[in-house]
Amino acid sequence: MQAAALEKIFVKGNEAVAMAALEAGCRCYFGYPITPQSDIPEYLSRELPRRGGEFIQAESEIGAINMLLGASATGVRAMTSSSGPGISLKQEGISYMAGSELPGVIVDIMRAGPGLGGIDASQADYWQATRGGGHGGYRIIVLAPASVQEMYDLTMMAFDLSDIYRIPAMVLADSVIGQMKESVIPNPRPVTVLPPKEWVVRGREAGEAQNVVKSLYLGDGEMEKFHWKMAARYEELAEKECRWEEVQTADAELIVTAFGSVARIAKTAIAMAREAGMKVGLMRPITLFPFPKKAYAALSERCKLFLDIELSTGQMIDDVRLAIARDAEVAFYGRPPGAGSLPTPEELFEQIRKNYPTHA
Amino acid sequence: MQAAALEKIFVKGNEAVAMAALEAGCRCYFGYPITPQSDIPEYLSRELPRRGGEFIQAESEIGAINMLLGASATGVRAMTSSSGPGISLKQEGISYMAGSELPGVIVDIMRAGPGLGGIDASQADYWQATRGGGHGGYRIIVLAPASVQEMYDLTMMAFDLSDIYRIPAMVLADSVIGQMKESVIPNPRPVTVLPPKEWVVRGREAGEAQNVVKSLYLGDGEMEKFHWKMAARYEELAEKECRWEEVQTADAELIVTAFGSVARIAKTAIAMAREAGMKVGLMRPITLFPFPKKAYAALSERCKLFLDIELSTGQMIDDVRLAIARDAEVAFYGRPPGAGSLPTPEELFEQIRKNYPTHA
Amino acid sequence: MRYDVFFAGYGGQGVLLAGNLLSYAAIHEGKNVSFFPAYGVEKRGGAAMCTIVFADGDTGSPVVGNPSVSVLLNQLSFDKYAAKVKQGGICIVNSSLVDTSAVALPGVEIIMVPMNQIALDMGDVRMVNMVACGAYIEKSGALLKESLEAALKKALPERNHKLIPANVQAMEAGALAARG
Amino acid sequence: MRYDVFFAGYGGQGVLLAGNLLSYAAIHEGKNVSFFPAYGVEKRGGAAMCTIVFADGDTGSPVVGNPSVSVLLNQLSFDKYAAKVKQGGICIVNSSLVDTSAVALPGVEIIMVPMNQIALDMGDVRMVNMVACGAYIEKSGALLKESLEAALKKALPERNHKLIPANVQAMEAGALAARG
Amino acid sequence: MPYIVIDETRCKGCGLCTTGCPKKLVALSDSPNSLGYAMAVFSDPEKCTGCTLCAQMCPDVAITVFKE
Amino acid sequence: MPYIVIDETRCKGCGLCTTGCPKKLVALSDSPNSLGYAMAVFSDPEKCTGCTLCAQMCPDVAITVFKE
Amino acid sequence: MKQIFTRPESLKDVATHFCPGCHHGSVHRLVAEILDDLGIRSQTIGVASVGCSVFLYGYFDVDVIEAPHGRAPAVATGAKRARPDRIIFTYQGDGDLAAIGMSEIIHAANRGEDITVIFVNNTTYGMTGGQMAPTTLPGQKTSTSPYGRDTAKDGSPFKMAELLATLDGVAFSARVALNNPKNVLNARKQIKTAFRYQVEKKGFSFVEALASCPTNWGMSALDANQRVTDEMIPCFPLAVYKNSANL
Amino acid sequence: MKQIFTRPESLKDVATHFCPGCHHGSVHRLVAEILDDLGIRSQTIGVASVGCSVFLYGYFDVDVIEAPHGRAPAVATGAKRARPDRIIFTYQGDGDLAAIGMSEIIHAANRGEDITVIFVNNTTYGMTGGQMAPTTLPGQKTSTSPYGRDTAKDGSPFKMAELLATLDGVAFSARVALNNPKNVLNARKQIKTAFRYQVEKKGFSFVEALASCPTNWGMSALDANQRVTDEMIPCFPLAVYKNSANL
Ligand SMILES: Cc1ncc(C[n+]2csc(CCOP(=O)(O)OP(=O)(O)O)c2C)c(N)n1
Ligand SMILES: Cc1ncc(C[n+]2csc(CCOP(=O)(O)OP(=O)(O)O)c2C)c(N)n1
Ligand code: SF4
Ligand code: SF4
Ligand code: SF4
Ligand code: SF4
Repeated sequence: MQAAALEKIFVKGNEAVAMAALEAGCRCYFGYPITPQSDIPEYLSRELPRRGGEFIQAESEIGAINMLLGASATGVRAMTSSSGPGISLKQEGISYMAGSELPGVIVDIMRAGPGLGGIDASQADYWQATRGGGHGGYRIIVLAPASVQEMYDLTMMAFDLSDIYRIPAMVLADSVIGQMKESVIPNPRPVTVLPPKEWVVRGREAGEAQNVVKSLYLGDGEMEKFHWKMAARYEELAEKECRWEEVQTADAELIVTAFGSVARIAKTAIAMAREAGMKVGLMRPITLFPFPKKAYAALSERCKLFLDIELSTGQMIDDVRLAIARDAEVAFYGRPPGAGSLPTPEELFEQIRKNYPTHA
Repeated sequence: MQAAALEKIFVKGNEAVAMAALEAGCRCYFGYPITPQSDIPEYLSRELPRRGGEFIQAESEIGAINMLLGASATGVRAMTSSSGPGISLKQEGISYMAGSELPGVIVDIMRAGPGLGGIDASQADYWQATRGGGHGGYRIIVLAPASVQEMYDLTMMAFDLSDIYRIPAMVLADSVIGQMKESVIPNPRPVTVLPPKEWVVRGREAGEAQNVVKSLYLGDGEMEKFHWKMAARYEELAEKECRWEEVQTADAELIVTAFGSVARIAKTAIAMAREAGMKVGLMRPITLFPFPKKAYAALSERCKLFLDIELSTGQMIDDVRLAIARDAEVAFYGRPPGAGSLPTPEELFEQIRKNYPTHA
Repeated sequence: MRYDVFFAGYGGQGVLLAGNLLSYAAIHEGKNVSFFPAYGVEKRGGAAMCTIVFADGDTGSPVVGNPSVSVLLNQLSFDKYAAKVKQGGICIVNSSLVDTSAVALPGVEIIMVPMNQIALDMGDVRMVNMVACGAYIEKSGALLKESLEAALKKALPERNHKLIPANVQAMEAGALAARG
Repeated sequence: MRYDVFFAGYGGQGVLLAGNLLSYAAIHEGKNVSFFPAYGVEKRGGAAMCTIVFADGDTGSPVVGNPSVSVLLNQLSFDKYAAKVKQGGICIVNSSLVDTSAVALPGVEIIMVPMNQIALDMGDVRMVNMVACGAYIEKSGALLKESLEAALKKALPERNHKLIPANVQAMEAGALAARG
Repeated sequence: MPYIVIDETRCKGCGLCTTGCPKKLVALSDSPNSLGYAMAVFSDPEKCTGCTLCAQMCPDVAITVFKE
Repeated sequence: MPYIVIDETRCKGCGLCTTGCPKKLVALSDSPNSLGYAMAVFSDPEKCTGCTLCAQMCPDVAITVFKE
Repeated sequence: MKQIFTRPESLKDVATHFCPGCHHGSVHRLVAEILDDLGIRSQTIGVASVGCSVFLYGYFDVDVIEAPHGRAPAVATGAKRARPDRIIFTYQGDGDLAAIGMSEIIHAANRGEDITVIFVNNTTYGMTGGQMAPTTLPGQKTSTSPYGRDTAKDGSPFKMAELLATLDGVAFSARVALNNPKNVLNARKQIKTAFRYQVEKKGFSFVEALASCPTNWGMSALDANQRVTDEMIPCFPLAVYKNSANL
Repeated sequence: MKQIFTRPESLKDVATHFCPGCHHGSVHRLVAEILDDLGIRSQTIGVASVGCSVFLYGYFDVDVIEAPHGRAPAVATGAKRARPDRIIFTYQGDGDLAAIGMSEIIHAANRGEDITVIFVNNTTYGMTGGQMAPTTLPGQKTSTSPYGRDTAKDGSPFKMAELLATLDGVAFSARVALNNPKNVLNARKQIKTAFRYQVEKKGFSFVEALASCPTNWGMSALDANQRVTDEMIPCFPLAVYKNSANL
């Protein structure tokens, strides 16, 4: 691997996203300031113009998502990023992009909500991201990094998956992952075979077919066909693109499941539990949509007890419940954080201890 | 009952919503035109000014939801209505209202999406409505009428529930229910004991406590406390306010489950099935949030096979799966409609026949 | 009893008013009614349809896949919807505008009523929908003529009440034509 | 080995720079590092904190509930975070600003370093964070002084490299003071 | 001699062309075309100057103007 | 004689008051207050006219002006 | 015999869904003619908005992006920045541009995006059935102003051509009408100038076209056309409000 | 001895979180004084926006609604229509009012809502760390315009007081500054006039206050104050742009 030869860099999660976007060939960025993601536009406002790209601080998140729609329709790689309230404002645009089968990358560095909330870590946008906060029934690809390296790698992957499946892709992280710094290998853009973008608007010479990017389906049965086509595409995604990380699940009697920063915290808690002689493992979904259902199902054949931990009062838990075998159980520990308060490994260890099965 | 004395009126579903709002004491309406719900603002633009109320055609759906927020903060009953794209644009405002514990009624007459989609019947906003399309993790009350009478009655109930629980309430219907006309008994506003609105902004005399309507939680542990408080309130809702309709479930060997217009179509299909000797029943959730989990659980103790039918590729089905006993099964028939195409009773009967258990 | 009827035509033919009228008539007879309108993609000038279901009890589905009676006012509607009429059902056709020769509808009674002609003869082609209503009540026996008369008062704005006698005449002419 | 250290102080004390410095030093030694900053409600002038975890393998949790070493630069931080130090851990305190007398920390080694004083003596109170870093490496033995010197080159912008010798001296003074 | 041709299948009978012609050569007919619209008709062709003003007014580009 | 009182606990040492006083009676001190800010101090009280211009400039309403 | 007036090439040879006498058709034709005139059809990307003109792709023989309601200027901005060598125009109604899309049009104009905006002002929401628009005339009855637009509560009609002309980023702004041949010919001229601004990369250009909506005004096409003369033009004066490069 | 200058009653006796020298404090004080002067504190409802002034409720002794970013004019509209007897003011930053909230301010102004808008223009996004705002000066470096605002791509700064004054619905519009005592006293006067418009139910009133943001300008408070004089006022002239009732 040539990656090994690359010098590691020490950067913030948000910066890694911006760097990866550049490496992935992102030509246009459109965004609006909001904490805790403003490092992304700030970085790109410096770097994109230098590389012949376009950076626009849009008038609003609505402006930004629709600029993304317009740029993406011409076939360039483009991206936007925001947090809570801004992501809500983008929902109409995301729905239009989904309805128009447009690729495009949306980064959500979650903050605590609802409403103005606070800038602390939170995972409360899980439903919004995985179920479509917008109208009309669609799904987008959702990737959940748990390290700065993954912020980098998954952002690049988001561009690829989005282009391949013609579905908007979201990188969903919380402010811990966005604000923390780690050493990162700035991997080169992966060699991916991308389908030609034959659908882009481009202006065209006489005789070339008209391309139209739209989400209006008025023909007889057209709308229904669109929905089943997309349902099949989601199936294909589920088949091919599920990603997850398992840690010490082989002999586990309790499997902690968590995504993003919580999974990181849980890892240390699990290490503590192992030291204390408990057989505990970790199941961390990396793709939240497609959700790695089969992997959960397989795990639940062996291990019958899961402990789902989220920085919310519980959202992913429904997906876990729907994925696991019917005789498996899910315990829950929810921790919607507030100002300066985050769960600690010690705290999660306590939860593991409490839930660990005692065999009579 | 005095209701019996009232003369029936023959009105559109959308008009019934507007009339019920007036009867419920709605003082302010804020909206933006969108098919297939424009009858609501049109009706209220005539009637509200006559009754000393305020009608504003806002500059946008974002304007409208925020006017609702402002009006509701002063304590008056107020409402907005929209469809698909407009409801998406309201998500930030809804999240703020939820975060500020503001009541308020939002009507979504669903259209087919995503994107611009079409104005045909659809139930694809189920997830958006029940999971919070906005950021930050909150729930709103969601009522799903299946007749014009229910458009009337549930709209009134939405105002009451919203005031009692300080949670925004949504009336979620599709264009069949919105556009169809039926005879309706214009029931008088129910006598409900409402909690005093001690939290409203009102201007105040010296010495009176300051009231602040906000969703900013920056105190130590404040945000977490807010979330658990709301989680408890959602529990209370689930305990007290679940509503549903069961038809011929007592002896059913197959229970069709559907909401809104589909449930109506299914009723006729079930009648056909019964005529054909099949023991088929209907479970129709009226409150989509709180979802009547216990009722499903109870049914599934007796009947092990459900057939979920939705005007989408499947959203409520997850809630059904999560609610029923582990040994019960859910079959699915999804029908995301398009231009002029709706499932018919004959079509649903065919699905019932196909799924009806054949006892070996 | 549960009755259902499907009306279809193009924009200007008064399909929705006809549906409303039947609805009011059914209400007049103490029935529960559901009236479900639908438009083609283009609201203006495009197709207009409605389904009316009325019953003593629950009306059930507002959507009907195979109507017991369909009243089809133009060729497009006939081509698209005639075949949906239920076995044993009735298809009332505006023979002024519709050529039925290309289609066979076994098990369905086809009633040809030259609605435009009749309406024109009565003095106003816009009364096509009234002729159609008359034909419907005649063939279905689902509603009384008196109920329709009462319904006209409800469905028409006050200022048009002077037209009621003409409309009633058009209905009667429709009924007569349907009787064959 | 997996090391963790928690730094806290108020806005102007260079807490985040100290954390960055330790991170670069650890990277210099080939470790994996996670550096997690946090701010109080008010970004400006409010509290500043950071947690640094470094390890040969996986760094695991970037959040640490009970740090092995905490470096607390002002009273508020001490009052809020001293009690969190792990049993058997070390609490390095800026004794120029912190009065520890009200608190007992059984099982924790408290190291008092008059950081402001030392920094002032070195000529610039802003070097408090360097003094703190020196104290940390001295007591933890987690990183080499040379690594910190190398880190300074990375963490400081080019134009400030001339300050490196002074910073190194401040670190050494901090180390000396911590040695006691 | 200049003349105009009105496309039957496009004319919606709005009559705007009739306001455009300085010579009043275009008028609405009484009988509807296949779309049900009372169509515009061209009369007195010999007076047509080919000024195209009728066509300028037609929102449906139903008029073609011919001239030497 | 008019005079001003500067609230130690509110002064953030921005110095805007020093630009307001026509007599230059307000200046920033060298030593920080409890908030760590170099606080404004009032000198030469006998020259104060009670014009309130220093107070008008203070964004933190830290100055109270007294006058007969 | 030569055809001296015929359908422009950039306009597909199909019937439109517009109501009889609707000026949308006229504006479509003029824009298409200009694309032909300037020989830019093959470079052009249209951005459709939500309103009666939503089927732009069905009529213009150019590639088209369909923007969400009101967002066409943002969509066009994204497209133009991504493909600065293309000619990008938006086509928007008054509800679209002056109500829900106010922010997007003002900001795109202020940034001086190199795009051309065709704004069709018919004082109502056509597609949704005749509700009050930001440009509805004082006193005008619509389905949501049943007692007539009350300027005390609903405000006065927006004069977008004037308003945008005040922004530095705007290079060209004009208001035209389609109610008589003279105005049509002038409209053609202004639309051409607007596109020339873009061709010459001279900045944001804007044309507001006063248009009739016979259907929602509840009038015959001829009466509606007359209303443009009698009521609209007096309120919305026809003029070139800015022509910064004197093209 | 009498206190001839002291904290207004409508301003709570607490320290603010504003940075040293930030003019938000000055504007807060002036608004509070006017509420005292006019004796309307007990009738007043404030509408806070998202920005450094988000803690309005912590400082003003009035009831407060916190609006989403940019939406304060819509929130105020809802509140005013529901309680027309109350005095409603919004307090908004330039990012809030002129970027994300452009549509809401223009439409509320055009409707002539009987509210008072206090607009604090500090040419940057204070709370989020100094990004470019719609009012950032040409050439000004910010965290998202690292090479300086480029009017060719980013547009020119919006002059909101002038822009809004062009709308019929606006009764009063003025721009003030807080950079010297004279301007402070004038600011007080204009803010008072603005509230009097509302008290007398005379329509929408707007005051734009030029303000410093020493922190995000990377300047000392004194230098920042000076920048208001040297750079801001020349670009944003202080004036009363509209005073329709001559109050
Ligand atoms: C977000 C959103 N809100 C509302 C609508 C519904 N809608 C469709 S077209 C339209 C207005 C059309 O009016 P206008 O822009 O004036 O164009 P016209 O039809 O008159 O040409 C509206 C409100 C929508 N599609 N999306
Ligand atoms: C929808 C949304 N987008 C972005 C933000 C983040 N945000 C908070 S304050 C602010 C801008 C503040 O700037 P300004 O309005 O100029 O006020 P100032 O802080 O300078 O007083 C932004 C963008 C938000 N809270 N909500
Ligand atoms: S071309 Fe001129 S003269 Fe001829 S019909 Fe048309 S308008 Fe009249
Ligand atoms: S203007 Fe065109 S559509 Fe209208 S009547 Fe004349 S030819 Fe027909
Ligand atoms: S509704 Fe109005 S704008 Fe729309 S096509 Fe018809 S006339 Fe034209
Ligand atoms: S960041 Fe700027 S606007 Fe905000 S409080 Fe500090 S100086 Fe004032």
